[in-house]
Amino acid sequence: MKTATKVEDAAALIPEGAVLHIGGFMGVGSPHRLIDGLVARGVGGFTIVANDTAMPGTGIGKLVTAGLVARAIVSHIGLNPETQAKMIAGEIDVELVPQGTLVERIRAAGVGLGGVLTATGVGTLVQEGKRVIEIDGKDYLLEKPIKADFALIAAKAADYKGNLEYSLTAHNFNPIMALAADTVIAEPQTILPVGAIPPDAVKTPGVLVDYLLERGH
Amino acid sequence: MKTATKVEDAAALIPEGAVLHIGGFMGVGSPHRLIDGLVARGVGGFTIVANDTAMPGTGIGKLVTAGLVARAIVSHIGLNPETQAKMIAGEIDVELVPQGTLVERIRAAGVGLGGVLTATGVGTLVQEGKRVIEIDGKDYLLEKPIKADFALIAAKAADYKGNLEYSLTAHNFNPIMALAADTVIAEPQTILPVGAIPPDAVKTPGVLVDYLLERGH
Amino acid sequence: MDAKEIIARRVALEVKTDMLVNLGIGLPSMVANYLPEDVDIFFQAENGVIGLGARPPEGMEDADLTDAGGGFVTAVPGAASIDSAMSFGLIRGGHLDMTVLGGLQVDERGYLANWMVPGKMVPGMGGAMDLVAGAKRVIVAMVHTAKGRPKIVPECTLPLTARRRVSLIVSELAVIEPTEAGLVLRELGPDASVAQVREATTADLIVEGDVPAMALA
Amino acid sequence: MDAKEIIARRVALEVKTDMLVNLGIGLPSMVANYLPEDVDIFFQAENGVIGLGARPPEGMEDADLTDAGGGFVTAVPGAASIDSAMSFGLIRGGHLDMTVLGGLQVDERGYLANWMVPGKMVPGMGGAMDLVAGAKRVIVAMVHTAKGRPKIVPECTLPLTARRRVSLIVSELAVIEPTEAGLVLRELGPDASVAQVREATTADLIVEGDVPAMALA
Repeated sequence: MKTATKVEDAAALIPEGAVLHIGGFMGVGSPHRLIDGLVARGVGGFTIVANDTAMPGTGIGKLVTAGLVARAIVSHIGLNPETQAKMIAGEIDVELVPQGTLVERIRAAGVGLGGVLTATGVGTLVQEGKRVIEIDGKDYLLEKPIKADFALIAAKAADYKGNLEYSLTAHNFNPIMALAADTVIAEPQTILPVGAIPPDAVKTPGVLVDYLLERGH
Repeated sequence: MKTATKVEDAAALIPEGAVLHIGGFMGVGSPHRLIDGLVARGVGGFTIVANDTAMPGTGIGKLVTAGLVARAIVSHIGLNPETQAKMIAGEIDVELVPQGTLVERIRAAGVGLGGVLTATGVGTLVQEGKRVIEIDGKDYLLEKPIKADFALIAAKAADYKGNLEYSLTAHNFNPIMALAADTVIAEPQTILPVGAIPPDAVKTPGVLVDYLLERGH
Repeated sequence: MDAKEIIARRVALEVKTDMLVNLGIGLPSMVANYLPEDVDIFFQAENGVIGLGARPPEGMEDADLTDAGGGFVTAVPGAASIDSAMSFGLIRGGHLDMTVLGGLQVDERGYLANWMVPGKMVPGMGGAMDLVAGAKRVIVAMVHTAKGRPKIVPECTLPLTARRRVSLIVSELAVIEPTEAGLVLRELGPDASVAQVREATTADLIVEGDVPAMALA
Repeated sequence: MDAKEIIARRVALEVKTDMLVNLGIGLPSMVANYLPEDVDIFFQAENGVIGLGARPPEGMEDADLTDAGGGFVTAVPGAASIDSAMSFGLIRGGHLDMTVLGGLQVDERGYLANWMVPGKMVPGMGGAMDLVAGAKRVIVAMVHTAKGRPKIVPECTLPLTARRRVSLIVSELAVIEPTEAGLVLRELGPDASVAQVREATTADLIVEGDVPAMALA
């Protein structure tokens, strides 16, 4: 059985310089209350692993604006001119990763694989500095797993055991990130009694979740 | 929209010598009507990719008894003495694969990865003949994808679009195999109108399913 | 009819019943407006839905249901929610029948550059590299020249999106098919002539006999 | 108390609240019968459930809910159904806190052989190789000798299950911890003496001071 954690207590768990998996796609399915908690706390120097940095004023964009991001491993920053400006100014180190490769690298860390062998990026700038493995006459990039210190994920609902379900396009990176961090903090929209999420509906088993954020108000 | 396929018509799609992914774990979550249809038809020489060959008289065990299996890529044959006897007699060629490696090799074929890098099997008989890739000082086996001509999968329910949901431990290999065959034949316990399986409950999108078996009687 | 409408109407004819189709943001997304009535397909949005629908009615927007551009959408009956690993598994695994993408350059090898202008625009590749590497058919939908500068060139000078020959280039002036032998001019846009297309194209074009006018949906 | 009950009662003390635990079939599965009342854990069955429960009431068995041995089980409140990729992702990814497995041999390196006797028993490794390679703690629960023949040996003569040092060996005679320095005798079984353990063990044993008697749940 989990106990509900206050936003400020959850934020306080995360030390300066931590590597963070953060769920969401352009802010959809991001843990918004946790992000606000991190901004309020003001400790930063984070490495952010996420699909994108959203827009200024939205989701991960707030962490960028607050200057809490030292490094970003993302597939897209096109809708956040602040990220682009900080990248050019050398304030944020940005590693761009193809979206499918990014999620698979996170999964590899979560499920104990040594890396990902993908044809995506072969013959492009993405190949630079990477090992190319030929398998049955075709080239694949060896892409390494990405593990985080913390995964900050958003869910539609949790039960008291931490089992999670997700909604529509708010799934995105969340169920995969829940596998791939030392500590997983889940921010559900609602928290239900045990049994209210039937076994077949659970997408993230509660055993993966370390902290459950209290319900929003 | 799919049309419902009769068991004998589905079985007739599958030619001699085909490579078949077949869902199920000791017969639980196997496509039993399809298997009966294959036994009734009597065409064989199949390569079976599955967790196990169940027991004589159950699930995939029926295909073994009927002499339709030329090759089996499985993690376990311990509960089927017929498979063991046929293996020793040279009638079935058996490749034993660790269960986690097997499912991941099927997934790799389904999601377009060049192979699987796993520490499972390193330093054991499973390593024989395989490439070992060192990544950050640790050894991993390079295990190759396994694609099939047909995937024969069982599901709890389908809708008219072929969207599938699964039940409890009858999930097992089914959702993964649905990704990794040229032709996917799904055997649902029940078929529901479109919309009766909400988007968040779908585990295999209907776009992956080529044939939907008619409801059982 | 402006250039973009011509392109969207021509690409719409490439979409056939039962396909799974991904439309890029911008011009490619206009294709959905011109599909023939009897075409029954699913659109995939790579952020996690199969069965993307139109804009929702005013006041019925759901914050958890957007397209890959972050805009509110609906889901059609029979839609499925998927996470990013499944979404890109479908793309990389060859389950996506067609993707329609914009282009900055395409060259005589049929290689596409559409994600980066060095020293200028670095939005990140998002899902583009996976889409071009993995989709069964890649349709490049783009206006023929950029401010008079040809975009169909002997060899891309911009960074490649993938080392893969795209399936078709559709502009307002021409339909061009990249082949083993080179770029074949298949159709002419409304009122366009072969001379006009050659004039706007620095790549070598193969012209076989009379080139028909493009049909438009 | 027979040997198996001693072993199961001793192993039960290794299980702590909040663990995710996988019990092998046979002797290891008996551990569930002796857990202290206040221990709140989930059992995983690798065929696809977290939250495995006891046998169901007569007449309430569900064909879609079995354990990895194929026997009918229940699911506890808060259980989650998972497919085989997730199940072995949890195992290989280090999310499984403990696995309890039977053994044929364990050697001075702490390496386990438990899946094959060449020329004799070839049931297949099932999930054993993934479990031993991936679980955080691997407990070998086995009777000390096989028909008088020592099973704790200088070096395994049977094929290894993994090249990984197991965490603990529990027999009816002793608790032995494999360490960097070798096999350390930690506890003695009811009425067993150091001399008796040495007699039944061909491997070198490290004995440090007085060896306490094992506690039993």
